[in-house]
Amino acid sequence: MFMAIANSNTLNLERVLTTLKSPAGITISASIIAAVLGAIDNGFYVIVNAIVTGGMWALVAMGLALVFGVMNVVSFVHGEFFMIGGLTAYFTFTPFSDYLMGNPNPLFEAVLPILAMVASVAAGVVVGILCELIVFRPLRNRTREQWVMNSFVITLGLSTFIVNSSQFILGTDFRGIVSYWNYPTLSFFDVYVSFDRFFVFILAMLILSAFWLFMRSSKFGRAIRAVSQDETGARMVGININGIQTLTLALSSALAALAGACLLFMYPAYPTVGLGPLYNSWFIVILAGMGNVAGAAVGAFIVALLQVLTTVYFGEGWEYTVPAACIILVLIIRPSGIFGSEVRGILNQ
Amino acid sequence: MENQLLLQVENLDSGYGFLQVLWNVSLSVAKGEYVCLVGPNGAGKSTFLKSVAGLVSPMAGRIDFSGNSISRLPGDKICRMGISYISEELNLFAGMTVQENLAMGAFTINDKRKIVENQDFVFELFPALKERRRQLAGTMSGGERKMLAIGRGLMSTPSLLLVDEPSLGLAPQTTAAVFRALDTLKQKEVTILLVEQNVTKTLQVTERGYVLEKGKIVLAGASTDLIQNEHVRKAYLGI
Amino acid sequence: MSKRGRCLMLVLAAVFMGSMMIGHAAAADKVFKLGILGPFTGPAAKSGNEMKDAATMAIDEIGNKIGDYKIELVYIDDQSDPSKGTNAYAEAIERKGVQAGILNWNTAVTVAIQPMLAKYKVPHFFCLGAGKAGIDKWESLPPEERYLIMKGWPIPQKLVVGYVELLNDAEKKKLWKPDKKLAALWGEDTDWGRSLVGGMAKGLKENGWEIFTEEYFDLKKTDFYPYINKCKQAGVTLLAGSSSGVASVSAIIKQQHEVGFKGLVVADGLGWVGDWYKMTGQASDGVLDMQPQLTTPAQKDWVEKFKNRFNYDPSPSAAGMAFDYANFFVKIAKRAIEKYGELNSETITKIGREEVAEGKLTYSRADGALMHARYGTDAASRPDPKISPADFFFPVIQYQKGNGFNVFPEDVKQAELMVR
Amino acid sequence: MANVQKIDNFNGFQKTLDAVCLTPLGFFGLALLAVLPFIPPFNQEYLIRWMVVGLFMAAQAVAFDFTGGYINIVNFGFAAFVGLGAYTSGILAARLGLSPWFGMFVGVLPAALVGFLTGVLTLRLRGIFAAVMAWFISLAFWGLATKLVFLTEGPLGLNCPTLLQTSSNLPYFYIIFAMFMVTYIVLRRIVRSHMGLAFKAIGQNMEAARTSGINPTRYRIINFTLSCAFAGWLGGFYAHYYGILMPDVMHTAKTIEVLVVVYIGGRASLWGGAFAAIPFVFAMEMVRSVFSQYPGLNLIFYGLFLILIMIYYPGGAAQLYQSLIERLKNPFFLRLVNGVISAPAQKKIQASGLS
Repeated sequence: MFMAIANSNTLNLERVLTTLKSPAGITISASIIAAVLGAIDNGFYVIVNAIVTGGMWALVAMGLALVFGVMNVVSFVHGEFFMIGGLTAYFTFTPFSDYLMGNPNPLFEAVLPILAMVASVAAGVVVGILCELIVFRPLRNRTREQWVMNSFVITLGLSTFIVNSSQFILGTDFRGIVSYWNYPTLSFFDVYVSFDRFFVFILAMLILSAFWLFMRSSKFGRAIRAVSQDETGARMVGININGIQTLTLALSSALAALAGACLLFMYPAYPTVGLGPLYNSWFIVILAGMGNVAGAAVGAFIVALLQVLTTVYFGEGWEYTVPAACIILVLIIRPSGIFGSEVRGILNQ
Repeated sequence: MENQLLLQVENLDSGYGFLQVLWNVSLSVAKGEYVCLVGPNGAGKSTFLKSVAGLVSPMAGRIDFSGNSISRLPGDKICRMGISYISEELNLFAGMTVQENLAMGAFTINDKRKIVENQDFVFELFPALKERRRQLAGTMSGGERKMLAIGRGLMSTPSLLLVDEPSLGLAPQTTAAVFRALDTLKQKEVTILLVEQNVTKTLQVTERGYVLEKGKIVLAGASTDLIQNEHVRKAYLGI
Repeated sequence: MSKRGRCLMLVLAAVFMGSMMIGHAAAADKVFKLGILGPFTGPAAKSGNEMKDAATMAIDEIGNKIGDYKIELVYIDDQSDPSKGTNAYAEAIERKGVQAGILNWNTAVTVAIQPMLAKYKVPHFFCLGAGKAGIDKWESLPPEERYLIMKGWPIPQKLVVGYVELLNDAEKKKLWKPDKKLAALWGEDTDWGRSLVGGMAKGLKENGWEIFTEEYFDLKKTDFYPYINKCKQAGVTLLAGSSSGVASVSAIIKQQHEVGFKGLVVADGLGWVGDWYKMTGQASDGVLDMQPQLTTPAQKDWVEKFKNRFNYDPSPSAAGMAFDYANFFVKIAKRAIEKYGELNSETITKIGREEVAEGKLTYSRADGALMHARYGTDAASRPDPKISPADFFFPVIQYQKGNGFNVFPEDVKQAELMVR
Repeated sequence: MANVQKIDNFNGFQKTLDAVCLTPLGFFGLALLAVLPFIPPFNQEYLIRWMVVGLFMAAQAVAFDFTGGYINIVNFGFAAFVGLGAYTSGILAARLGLSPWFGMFVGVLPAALVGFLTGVLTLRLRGIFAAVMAWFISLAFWGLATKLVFLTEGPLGLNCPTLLQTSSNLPYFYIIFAMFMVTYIVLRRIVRSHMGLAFKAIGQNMEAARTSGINPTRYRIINFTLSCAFAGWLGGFYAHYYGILMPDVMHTAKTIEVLVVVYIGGRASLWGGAFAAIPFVFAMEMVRSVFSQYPGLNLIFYGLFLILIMIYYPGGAAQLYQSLIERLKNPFFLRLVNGVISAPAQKKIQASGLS
């Protein structure tokens, strides 16, 4: 649907109306109305929290949607990339941060968190490439039969392996930080957002836009989309499938690792930290439509809003049950998700 | 055939897993030729093209292209060597626009000017595509999709075009348009290997032909001869 | 399958069968095997490993010997799962010859192992799984089948009265006059969180507090912005709760600070983990907790030793108490040798029932107890430890700059309660 | 199966085997298992306990594979159905004093009902949607079990009365052995019947099945409901064996445990998962026990093992077995592994072309 809007130069009324009447339009409008009503009832924080949290989840969920769409892997190891990102950021940030305690340097203080994030992106890329080369490629070369389930079980194995290796090597410590920046909390309309959260939100938006541009206009971004839409066709036009798969996994794990690094102030890195982000992103991906990357970005905000409203009206601890029930309802009406699934061919498996 | 051989297939055995489809198939295409491979449904024509295009790995035999063996190469490498395969299923990128599909066809080309040139050529060949350049490939009609597939295949400046069943499922007028386009390509000295079930039409337009039955080549020769052949007339032309 | 494959299979099968047989002969004489039960993997692994390390350190310090018995520790990983825990424990008893066990974390495991203990007649001490279900199970067993001699942690309801008394006291002394007595309660959704916060709610209600909301969340949850905002909007003046997950408890402390919550914050369980200040920073200033502090020279010594060996800050509750309890067990074992001349399940059970459960044998500061004045139980409180300022006791503390100061009760007070 | 011997006149033994759907080899294996608790070294309590766990896993694997292997729908919420049965039975026993023996059967009802509703809602669609939906339903039920404390005690743990007043594992071994056999025989007989042929057809190619006059949705719903019903029944055993229920019994991790066993055993065989379960549980426990000084190492091995087996032997034990018996030439062995099949059954198989 977003493609359709993006592709139409003339945005006429009729088209707007059709868009509004489509399931996606209805869901988005309903979400906006729900957000506004919630905000009127409870305060502006409902909207702010939904947007800020949604931006963070979008990073994780997009990677998951990408892996599903391009590689047809139902990944349960995505949360571990999140953890690896958090760990890398922690080990990059803390020593320098401790050093800065003794030797204050405002410029370095401002830049250091960004360095930590860059480091974790690098770590994510490396881990993604390793996973592809050591695990997924041998399986792909061996057999493509029952690929979805085989690769799914492999990701379960990978996840167990990474979680427990990390615990074995680094222990069970919670490796967290107080905050990246010691800047004052921002406030507007009686809503307070720490600088960290604000920065992470802006960063998430930037990455989302960059990613969007990359996927739409760059040669390799297009190639990734091509592989997800028709793998044989992609091979026919000379795209190296193995290369694209590697690129995809590297990108997706880098996104997850970046999210892990960005959220270190909220999600300290410890072996099993990845489960929450993993479940959340699966919620998003399924709600938005399996493998629909752009949909996942929008879905992230919807799920975040659902969870905020759940906390407000049902209380803590219902954040799986109530959204799960809502998603069940959506899926009953529209099984392929709100924005539809772009992935073809493998869904029968 | 004093012409230089572009594609030479010798004693090819091919198939899927345990299921062998082709037995000892030999075929050659010279530069600039317009050759067809005809035969009934299930004879293995598509499997043959897929084997050449590197989408199915051959069990035995040789496939040489411009003097290099390509029988063990993956599909993308073969495409880079200059073979364009237009499959029966078309394998278009349904979520991309016509223009994006064409751009993907030129994935192997880095020269921007060359891409524009090729695209202009395709639009010239199929003016309908130009009008619909912003439309999503998945929303187009069968004929347009077929044209797009051929157009996409041409974008990589191939020296050999493998076309699988261009007339399948098309209205007669559209079929005619597709064949006209192939004819134009022939004029421009593009080498074409065409696979078809529509034997009459095919033999009328091509120069040389092979007849494939049950995975084996049963006849070969100039198209004009084949069309006169007793077996061909009985089995395919219903005469 | 290739020949090599077949050989491999045969070898594997042989190894498998062999290893089943070997277990039998493992128990040599004059060796005593002590099981350390806890969740060493999975979501509660942090606490489990602290207990494991502390107990290991305690037994190492006595040279792995009690009398002329060599002590071997057997770690039993329950993975926070009652069925897996019971399987692992049963195997440890039968195959590895574990003769007694100490510690544990989850109440469900506390419940599930009790019938199994009775079956093997193996005594177990000091379960830290605090929930009431553990006691219910204990009471449902006939006395001769109660092989859980003493728990390590009383049911949380018994402890939380401290907070309520502090609030009453503060009001009386005009230290704090809340605009309205409206409390929001939170807790991890486990036996621990539910019993403790449930007890808190009861105590607060009895003292004129209105409960705005009482909510329980997943142990891993770290996003509390909506919850805190909601409470703030409603004019809540007391934000109280408990979680043993340092990620969630530090998140709640940081986020209430960020959101600008005004009032008193109780975060019971922050002290469960040693290095919490690294994660909360100054947001923890003014937060109330009920955890023993590591402040005396002896305690600081111990922290130093622990850090040197395991490279992390031990928590007073998980590591500290596990250390004390391991030493308490050593005392029990010594007593068993002294009285019966032998160290085995039977003598330890006897000592446990005759002396520990009756309150005759305790472990106190004089013996080297680090965290509490005296560990012990008696007929009135068993299997829970006895609570009183002279025994097992938690003062209410308030954190300032990463240190806790006792603010209640009066006789141990180090600082006056401060309210933002 | 390839080398089926056709015999019209059965002796009693063969008739029995045919009725319980076992090959002679399978029969001897099970007979051995039945007396195993008396054979050293397996007569130790902890090993019997492991066998109970293994058999419970085996029975679950059979019920899981009945759906996953035959109609190609991975029930990703399987544990929730087990948990539904367990909680129903546990609550009835703990709150109303209903006998656990009876409660176990009552537990079938909610599991089957929820399974049926899930099926009605999703099974007209492609498999992956049913899997996803089942997952969400399991999450919802897991949340409910956690939150409805007045009913389930939530994470405080529901104390359920045990089936027997004994602390010996041996009676439980035979109870779960019997439950496993019932699960296996019932589901195996269904798989062998006309309905089973329909399942296989649907699993292999839904469109083809539809064109040949099978109503896929109906058969899939029947299949799914049956599998869930058995899951609920087995849940009752869990509740009254361990005596305590926590919401985590419904957790996705529990589904994954079963799924892994089924995949290691080999899909679409029913016996593969069951065969793999006990050795798997034993191996896991052994590794854990041997490396108990290094907690977590066992799980590292587990992860590695899973990756390797999926890359290099995705067909699992059943694939291994098939490749082994294909080489058998000796008629005695052939008979041992293939057994005999009744003439009507033989005819059916030939007619369906699905041999």
